[in-house]
Amino acid sequence: MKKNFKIISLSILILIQLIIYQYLIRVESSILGWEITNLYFVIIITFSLTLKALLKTISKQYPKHILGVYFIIAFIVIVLIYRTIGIYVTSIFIEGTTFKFSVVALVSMTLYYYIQKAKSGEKIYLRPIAGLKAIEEAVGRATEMGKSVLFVPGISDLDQVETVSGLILLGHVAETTAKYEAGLNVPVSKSIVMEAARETCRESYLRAGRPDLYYDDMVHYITDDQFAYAAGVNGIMVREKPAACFYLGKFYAESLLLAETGNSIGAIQIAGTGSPSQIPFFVTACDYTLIGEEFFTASAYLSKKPELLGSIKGQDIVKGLVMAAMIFTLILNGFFQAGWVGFDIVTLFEN
Amino acid sequence: MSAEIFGSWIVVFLTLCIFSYLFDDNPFYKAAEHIFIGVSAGYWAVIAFWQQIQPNLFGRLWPKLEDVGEGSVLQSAWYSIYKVLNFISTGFGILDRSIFPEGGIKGYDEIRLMYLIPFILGTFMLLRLVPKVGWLARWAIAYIVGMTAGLRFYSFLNSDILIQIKASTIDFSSDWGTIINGLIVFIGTMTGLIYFFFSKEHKGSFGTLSKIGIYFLMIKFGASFGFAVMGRISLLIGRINQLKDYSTAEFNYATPIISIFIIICLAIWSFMDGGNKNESTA
Amino acid sequence: METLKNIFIKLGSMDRRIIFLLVGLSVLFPLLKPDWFTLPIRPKQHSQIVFDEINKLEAGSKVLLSFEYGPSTKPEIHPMTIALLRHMFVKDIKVYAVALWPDGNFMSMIAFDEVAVEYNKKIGIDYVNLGYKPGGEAVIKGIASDIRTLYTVDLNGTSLDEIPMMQNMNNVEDFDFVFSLSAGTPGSKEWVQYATDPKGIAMSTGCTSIQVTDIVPYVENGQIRGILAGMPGAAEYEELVKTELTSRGLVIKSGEATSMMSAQSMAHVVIVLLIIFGNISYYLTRNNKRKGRK
Amino acid sequence: MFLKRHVPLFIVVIIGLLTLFGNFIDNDEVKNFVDNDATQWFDIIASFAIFLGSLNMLKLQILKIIRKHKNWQYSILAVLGFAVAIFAGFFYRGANYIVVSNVNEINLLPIAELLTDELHLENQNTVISNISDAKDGYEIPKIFMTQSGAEAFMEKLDKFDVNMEIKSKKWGIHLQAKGSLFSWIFFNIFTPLSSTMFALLAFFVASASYRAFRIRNFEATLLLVSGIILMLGRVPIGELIPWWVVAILIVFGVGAISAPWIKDKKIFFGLVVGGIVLFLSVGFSMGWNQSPPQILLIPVIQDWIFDYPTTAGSRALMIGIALGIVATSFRIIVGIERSFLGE
Repeated sequence: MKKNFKIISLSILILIQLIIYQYLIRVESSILGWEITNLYFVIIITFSLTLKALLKTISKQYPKHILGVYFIIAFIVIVLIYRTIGIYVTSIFIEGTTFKFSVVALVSMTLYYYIQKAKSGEKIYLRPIAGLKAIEEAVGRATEMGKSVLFVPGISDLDQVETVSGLILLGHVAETTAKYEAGLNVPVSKSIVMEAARETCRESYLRAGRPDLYYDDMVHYITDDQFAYAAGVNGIMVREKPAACFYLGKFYAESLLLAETGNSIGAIQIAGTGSPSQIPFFVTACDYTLIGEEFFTASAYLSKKPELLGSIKGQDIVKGLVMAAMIFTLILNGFFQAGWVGFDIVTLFEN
Repeated sequence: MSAEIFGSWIVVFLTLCIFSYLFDDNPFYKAAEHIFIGVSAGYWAVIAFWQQIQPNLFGRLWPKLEDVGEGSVLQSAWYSIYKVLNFISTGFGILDRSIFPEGGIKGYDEIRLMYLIPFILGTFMLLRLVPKVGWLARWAIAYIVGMTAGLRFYSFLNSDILIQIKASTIDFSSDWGTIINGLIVFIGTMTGLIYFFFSKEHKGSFGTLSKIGIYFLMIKFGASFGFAVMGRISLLIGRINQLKDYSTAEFNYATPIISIFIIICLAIWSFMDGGNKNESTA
Repeated sequence: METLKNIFIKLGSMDRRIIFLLVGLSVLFPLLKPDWFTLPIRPKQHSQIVFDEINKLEAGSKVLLSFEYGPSTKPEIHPMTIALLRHMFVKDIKVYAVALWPDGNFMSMIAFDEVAVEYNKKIGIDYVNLGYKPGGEAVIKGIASDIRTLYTVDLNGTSLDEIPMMQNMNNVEDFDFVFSLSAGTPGSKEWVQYATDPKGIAMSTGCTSIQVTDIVPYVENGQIRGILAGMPGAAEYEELVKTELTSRGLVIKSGEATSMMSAQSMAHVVIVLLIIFGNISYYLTRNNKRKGRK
Repeated sequence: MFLKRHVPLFIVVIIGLLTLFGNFIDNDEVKNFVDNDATQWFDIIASFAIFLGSLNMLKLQILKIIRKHKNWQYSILAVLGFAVAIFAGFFYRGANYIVVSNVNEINLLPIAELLTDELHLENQNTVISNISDAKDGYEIPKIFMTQSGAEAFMEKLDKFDVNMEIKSKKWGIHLQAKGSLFSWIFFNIFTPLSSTMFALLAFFVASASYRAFRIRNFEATLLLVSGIILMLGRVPIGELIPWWVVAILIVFGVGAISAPWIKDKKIFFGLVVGGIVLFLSVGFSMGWNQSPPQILLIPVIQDWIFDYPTTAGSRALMIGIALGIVATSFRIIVGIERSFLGE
């Protein structure tokens, strides 16, 4: 941790200078007879010196990340200029959303930046996710027992991102079932999901070199209603007894109906969803569960494509930014409550 | 009032068919399941048409305008298409007018030609039935997924990240209890987020932080599970309450009679085919 | 001691159906014999906040009631609707009902038929039912921006201009309070995201208990004022409304949720006991295995 | 090739950027599209697509009947159910009602009496006031499913020589009219089935918690402890659990956590028993029986768990999921993720 001590102390130094600068503007007109205006030069000089020292230490200790740091600082400078001088561009923007726009821009640029870095060949380490290794094993088990694989893409339509992620994962599962020549059964609850799932499966069977195994009714519609769909899928499970069940998509209350029935027929169950209220049921009733964000990154994990792996790295960096923002907001809000800082950061988040 | 009793008997019968699934998969459950699939598919198809396509699409393309008057040539040409559609929909004039009422559909007050686009994209979806032209449905899927990505990007970024950052601030002026609890929530959120780091090995101090994070997540899962138990039980209570109401003389003792009938049949069936327990279907 | 141990071990791997039977009986008995199992109901903080918010509204204030639940979640949410309507009608609050779910319509009709007659409230003057509009978030956004583009007629076809209480009601800002009775999406979360937060309108919600843990962050930071959590929430609100009404000398039929709470408690106790037995037997089998290995 | 592959991708990128930046661009056209029309278009396309799904389901069920696969008899029920729902929706409204007009003063009261007891309405004077101020005919608030049902009711009113006329609700409104065939199907077939399937969850929640809440490792124990405390705390029974039971459980909990560090069994048991005795003696001496401290009451612990650690867990989960959605949406808009287009 000693390495980072220098960086942390320098950034705290910068923070303190910012607060002093803020304090000077608001409170004092002159100190010890010095006019405030020439105090600005002193602060700007010390500020830029500490900033340069900070950048030098970071580039020495984390050479790989220096590009990222320059890029984020450049972004902050642009936003500062943009807010202070108020370039003409503001007129087409709705008043008051400039902060939200800059957050969207920052997140997009960070993601794009790390995707480009991954494309240009940088190796990216990804921690293992238990559920994903089990997919191959589950399909293998289904082939041995001569049973089919059941894939449930959730009950929402394509207007939910979880359903899109579920379909992308269906592509990978279909590729494995094609390779192992296992039967694949995809009951769906929405017609548009049926069409998109057929596109994905046809593509995967083609890519696995077994287009002969693909038939359209592998993906079949049951009904639009939540519980009639659950009853139908329960019926399929109890009568056809698939060896492996995948629940990947957006689920509501019927998640436990499916998971408990799957458990009663002794199938391996791998679940993944972005609906926070259903994760507890999957955690208790299924063998492997992709919790929240793991579900969304699973498709990138399996694809092994550099740009997708890069976007996971970008996602982590944005998470780091969010954590830093939380700490920063907490401290600055604390200062604001104590009256040391004039600007209440919380108003920034009002929509 | 026999319709009332007939209705209550159907309700009790279907409820007990679904409950029979708890015992095992049996003909009663299979029957109830298939009825449910058929009726609900039809129900949602009807709701989709009468509450989406007719009022929102046709209603916007051919609204019932007050000052119909002579209107522009274009407008009368447009409404002649409406008459043709009505002619087709009433089976060349045999059935009574239902989908396209006289002079346009009440609801909106001006024609919105922009709604031709979803009309076309919708027909592209239906073209999926024609194999040669089936790929056109991709344009409709492309519109939907594009819209989803755009809408959800901003709404989740705004409501589930920015507003949560704002919410994590602590009111330091309040009493010590709230401050400590606020810090617990803050630490829990930070460690929870650390658990979701993918591109960093969970080793050393980073590993212990992520372990604390998963503990907070597990407490949350336990809590929402405990909560769910309560919600589910109240739904079961609602069902059994209704069965109790229907067991009175007023409904000719519907619940007792039907439940005895089902239990007897289940006993016979499980006794008869006790042998081939694991019949696998073709 | 040995026999006791393997009784417990056998308890650890009971067949599912025995558990189903136990849960079924634990719910059936309290319902058949309610007077054996009466238990005190202590209103909790979240329900109290909701009660105070509604109690604060004076006569004639306008409340938008949004029905987002169906028959399958009726046992949890409907008692809340009944208690809420009684509370508002006693205080002569004007109730505007909308439904975001298709079967929300039927729920609102049943609720109004039952309660409006009790306090002989007239449709169009004391309450209006605008009915179901498909589109989920689009409907909420429509109500937030301009209600008249969305609703031209109410549920049974009378146009809005003829309804006295709809005069100069143009968007969500004309309402004093929004109450979302929600069992899923679209529900309270969408009301916060698209209507009450951006426009700054006071709002609270009654929802199924499974949803409570997702809505709590909004309640914590004040975007939603209090929450009625599942059937206990309904029972607590019924209790609060009963004390309020009896203090005003009005008689009130006992609420549905209160009577079902005893069945709820019994079922919970049975499930907790099952979990404890499961763990004892798990602990014993693990020891045996460990002893076996040693 | 261009039409099949590049145009769909082009649509995704354009619509994605439009709906994303629609929240910032300040002109009404775009703002109106993003707020109302975008999701409305989706609903319309989805409603078109439903027919595709129903056709596919019907095809499979009918194939099953023709080829006599196993359980083919039940497919007949599915096809019949679908046909009945479509018939009630498109071909037969079954929502007739009677309109009574120009009722003179004399028989206003007897008609109102007849209506109140026939349709067991609550009170009579609302009926009277509705009839009197109904300008163009008073609609009797009862929907008759069949024409004959309406005529039978009219005979009862014949003796008052008021002219009556049978009308039926407009198409589309007949879905919501509480007496039509469609609403009969909704209340007597659709609702019991869907709420009973939902109620099955109560049994499955019990069996899942029985099987999964086992103290396999520390995380599973946390899941178990917070689950049980939540279950007991939210229900009146939770209040009846005395404070000393909670005290003993807390000592057990502390003992379980510290077990790995204390090797010797005897000291460990000594400590646990000593802890309990100490806790109870302090309790009784401080008179905790009358007013137990808040910390030792299950509902209070449950409130604390529910308000703070759960909120922290939910917030971390929410931010994680939101980030996942943002990254996935970004990959879709930039065009990296396109397997759903089957390229």
